[in-house]
Amino acid sequence: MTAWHTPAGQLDPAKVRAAYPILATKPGGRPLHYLDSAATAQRPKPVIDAVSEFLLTGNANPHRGAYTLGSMATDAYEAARTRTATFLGVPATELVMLGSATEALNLVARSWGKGNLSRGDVVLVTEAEHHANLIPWQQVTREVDADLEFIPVDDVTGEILWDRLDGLLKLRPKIVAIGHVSNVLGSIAPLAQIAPQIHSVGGLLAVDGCQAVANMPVNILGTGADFYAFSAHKMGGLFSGGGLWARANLLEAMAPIETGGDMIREVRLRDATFAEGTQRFEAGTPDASGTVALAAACEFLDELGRQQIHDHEVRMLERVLRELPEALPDARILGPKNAKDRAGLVSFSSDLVHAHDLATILDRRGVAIRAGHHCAMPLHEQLELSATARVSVAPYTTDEDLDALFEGLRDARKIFER
Amino acid sequence: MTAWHTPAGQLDPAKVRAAYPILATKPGGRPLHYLDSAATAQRPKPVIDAVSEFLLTGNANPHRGAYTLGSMATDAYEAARTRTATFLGVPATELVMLGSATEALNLVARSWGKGNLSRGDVVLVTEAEHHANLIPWQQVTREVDADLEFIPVDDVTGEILWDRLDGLLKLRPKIVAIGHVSNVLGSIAPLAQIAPQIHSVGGLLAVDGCQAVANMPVNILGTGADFYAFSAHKMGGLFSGGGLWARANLLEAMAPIETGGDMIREVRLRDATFAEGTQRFEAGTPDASGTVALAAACEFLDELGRQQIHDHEVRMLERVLRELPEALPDARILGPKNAKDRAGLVSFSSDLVHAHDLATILDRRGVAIRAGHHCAMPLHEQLELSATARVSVAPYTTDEDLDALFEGLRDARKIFER
Amino acid sequence: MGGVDDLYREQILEHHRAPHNFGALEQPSVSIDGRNPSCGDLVTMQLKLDDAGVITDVAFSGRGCAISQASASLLTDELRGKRADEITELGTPYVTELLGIEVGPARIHCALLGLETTQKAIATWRNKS
Amino acid sequence: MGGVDDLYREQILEHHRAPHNFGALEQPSVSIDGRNPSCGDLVTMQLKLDDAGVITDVAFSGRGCAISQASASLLTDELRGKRADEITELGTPYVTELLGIEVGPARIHCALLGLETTQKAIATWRNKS
Ligand SMILES: Cc1ncc(COP(=O)(O)O)c(C=O)c1O
Ligand SMILES: Cc1ncc(COP(=O)(O)O)c(C=O)c1O
Repeated sequence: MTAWHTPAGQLDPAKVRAAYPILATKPGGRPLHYLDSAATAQRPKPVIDAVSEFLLTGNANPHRGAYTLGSMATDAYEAARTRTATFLGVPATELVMLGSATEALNLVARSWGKGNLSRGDVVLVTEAEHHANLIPWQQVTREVDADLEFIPVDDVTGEILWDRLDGLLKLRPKIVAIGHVSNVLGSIAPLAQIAPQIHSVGGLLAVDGCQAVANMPVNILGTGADFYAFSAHKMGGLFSGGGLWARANLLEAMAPIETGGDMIREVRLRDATFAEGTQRFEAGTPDASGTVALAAACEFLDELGRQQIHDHEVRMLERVLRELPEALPDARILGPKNAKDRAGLVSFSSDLVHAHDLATILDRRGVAIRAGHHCAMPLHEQLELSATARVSVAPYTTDEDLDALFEGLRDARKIFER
Repeated sequence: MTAWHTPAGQLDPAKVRAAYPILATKPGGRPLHYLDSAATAQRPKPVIDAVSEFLLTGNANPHRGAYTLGSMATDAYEAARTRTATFLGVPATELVMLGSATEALNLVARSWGKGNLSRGDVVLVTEAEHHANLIPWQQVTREVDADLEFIPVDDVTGEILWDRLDGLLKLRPKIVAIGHVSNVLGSIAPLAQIAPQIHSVGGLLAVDGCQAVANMPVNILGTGADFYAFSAHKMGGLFSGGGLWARANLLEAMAPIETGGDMIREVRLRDATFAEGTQRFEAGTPDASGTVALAAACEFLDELGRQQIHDHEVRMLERVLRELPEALPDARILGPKNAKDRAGLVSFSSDLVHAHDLATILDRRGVAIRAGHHCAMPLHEQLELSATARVSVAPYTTDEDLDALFEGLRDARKIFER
Repeated sequence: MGGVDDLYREQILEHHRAPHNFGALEQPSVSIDGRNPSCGDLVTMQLKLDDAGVITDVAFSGRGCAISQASASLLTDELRGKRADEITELGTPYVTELLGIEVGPARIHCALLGLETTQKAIATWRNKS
Repeated sequence: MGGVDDLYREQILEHHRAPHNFGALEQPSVSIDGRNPSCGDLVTMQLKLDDAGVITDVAFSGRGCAISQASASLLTDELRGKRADEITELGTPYVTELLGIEVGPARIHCALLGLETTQKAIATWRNKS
């Protein structure tokens, strides 16, 4: 592990950066301080190479060809699924490979939801959910006339009020759908604590793991979740890729949503029977190169060490939380006060400088942050904010990146206090 | 154009092969004679390079970042969409970028279909459709109690009996969904002729263009289609990618199927409004690298010249049709007799050698063909065949590939006549 | 840092801090909300037009980034006396001129919000009359 | 070409051309269809079992590639006198031994079809009795 670590075993971001050639480029002539990894992570060289390698030497349609190259592609695809499953701590037979977390979350709502919800049933989500874990539930509850209820957030910090869960569980929700790590608050949901509570009233727990899997050790089976969704591009894989883990007995009882090739058993002119297991949900040609890229991303994250990544990111976030109020005194920081209760990101707003102006001003120092509602408009509405600025970190984030961030914040303050 | 062409202006496959490094590899120690491009095309170097280049120098989440790298990614993504639209002859504002043709065809059936079909309405497809253009229609017609009817095929050759269309149009189908080129028969649907017929009874024409767009000149607006679906990986792009073109007025009236980020206008806790235009159907983070790859594939196909590609492939198919009966006398060839009526492929069966045995025997000479039902089980059932062997060609197919094919066929005959 | 100083130069910041024509009209011919949902920027544009389609009065309110609010403010200074059909033809070049600087693709939708909302208001007014 | 000649060697082709135990039993204890939907291979397996769970008679029919049909034929020669629970434990190694050659991943599902159908037949018979 020492290639990426200090002698003391900590992640050394300066070493890690060598694996990310894009960080040495100068977009617009300025050094790149990429602090938007929560939107999409940068891809390390081994991932880019794995894609090229597959396309240059192993490309064929998996599951189909009765020839050597086809078997190679099948093997590569299935090995990549297995590698990803190992990374996530689940059996490969329960891991549905899809195009994105959005697809995965839609599958839960539209397949499990439509099959299991009816009039008056309750679905519980938090007020902080990403649109991808909210709108599908709005749609399905409306269709079947079920009720959508919310775990509220604190009006000021946005923190999810988990202590309200107990009361809400009296509604006996059939499913509780929540983010593992909030993509605005950075807070980590206390899955180990709430999963048994939810199960004790007969509910299921569906977890949107997009912001968790690359930023901290996650063993899905250990979380108590019944469904768990993730996106490859947040982990260093390609944009396309992601998946859904679900317990085998849940998958078995779910109907496919998308139909076509590769997910069938027998097709006649007027009807069709579907394949078993994960295959039933994977219509069309499998994305072999994307899955190979995802496996390479998992491999690389394991090489860095997920605990080490988390520790490094917490150190970076600690500094952000400490120095942000100095650089921009009116900053309203959302989410937990303590960096240890976070994974990967900090969002804030300022009355002095609007988030978009901030992002533009930071860009002039090459600092890339995200400004907006981060696909969580309802949360922003609850907080009476139209936009926030989000700083997100990664294994490759250095103190120099944060230096540039704070200099940029001081620029902004100077401009707007003028 | 001469880099890839003979002095007379024909495609020179020997030159073209230089752009496909995989063709020089030796899977299992044997030279590769890849005759399964209809399952997935090989990726030319410019496509592989475009992916690496984007990831190494331009990777960010499009549509989101208020920073330089984010704008670069947005520009690259939108330019790639426009390039693809130009290739297909449609306005970029009407081109929905999706993960695959399967997704595109499901979108037509599930969004347009559910919104427009009701009890007793008729949907017309051919008996030769790929499962991806059949099962979604089975599902939606069952759900709304509409009727699914079929344009029949000839029992012996499998050829689609287009002269039956006239009679079937008396049923006033609301939509006719057909493949532009059959992935089993290789036949080209007479779109220019049938589109006006279908429109004259008030029906729409949905076309599955998977097997057409890479093998012949296709100008979608000129075909008379109302919907047109395609897959990137059949064109030399990545596995993930593809899309749906639809007339703006149809798109406008369609509800999104997948919901989440990037496709919304405003989201509140209990309801949401959706974006306009193509964006409404593109939930989640856009696949920038995949779309950039697709655009590079379009660029490369245009460089080769689509008419030249088609002419070259017809020459290859002519030879297959001519020599196949000599090599395997009992071969039953499906589809048109004349190579000029085909694009890209020939399928056949033999009582002497089962398709799978043939594929295995051919593999020993490095010849990669596909054996099976090619995701068209109903067609095979109509023909009383359980499997066929399919040979498909591409710009990089050479006479040496076909020499190896025929030698392999003679091997098989020798083994089974023993 | 020249680019930013230009975009956030004194004139623009002035319009942001103390926007012109900010507030509401007594009896607007038309009043329309314009939003950039992706940013949360909001501009409400109110116009008074005479029968000849000439803008006789204007007010706006809103919240959001400096670029969106300053652009709307700068625009309102220009609208009185202009004919509706002059406005509908305007686009990015006009706003660039107003601001005195190229805004760039990442923020152009902020800069255009005021103009686009005005154009929406005119379309609505036309449909009504 | 050695590999193919091995896979398609005389013994296997013999079983393909003239399969053993091909046809139907008069009164099978159980009769089950097995399919490889992706290939279209079909094997119908019929077993007679006594009360002790010993296979006393067997027949199969089907169509498909040489590997699937020859493997099923070779298997039927081995089944009589075997106990049901012996069969349920068998897998790829057994079929490899029967065929005398490694089949490889692309075709192994063809080679296994006869065995898997037999196992399905036994499971069905158990559920019935
Ligand atoms: C005619 C046809 N339609 C649809 C498809 C489905 O395409 P994909 O698997 O890329 O979604 C294919 C290829 O598999 C095809 O050949
Ligand atoms: C918490 C969360 N959920 C879901 C998503 C959706 O992921 P994708 O756009 O990759 O489908 C994202 C990222 O955009 C996210 O951060």
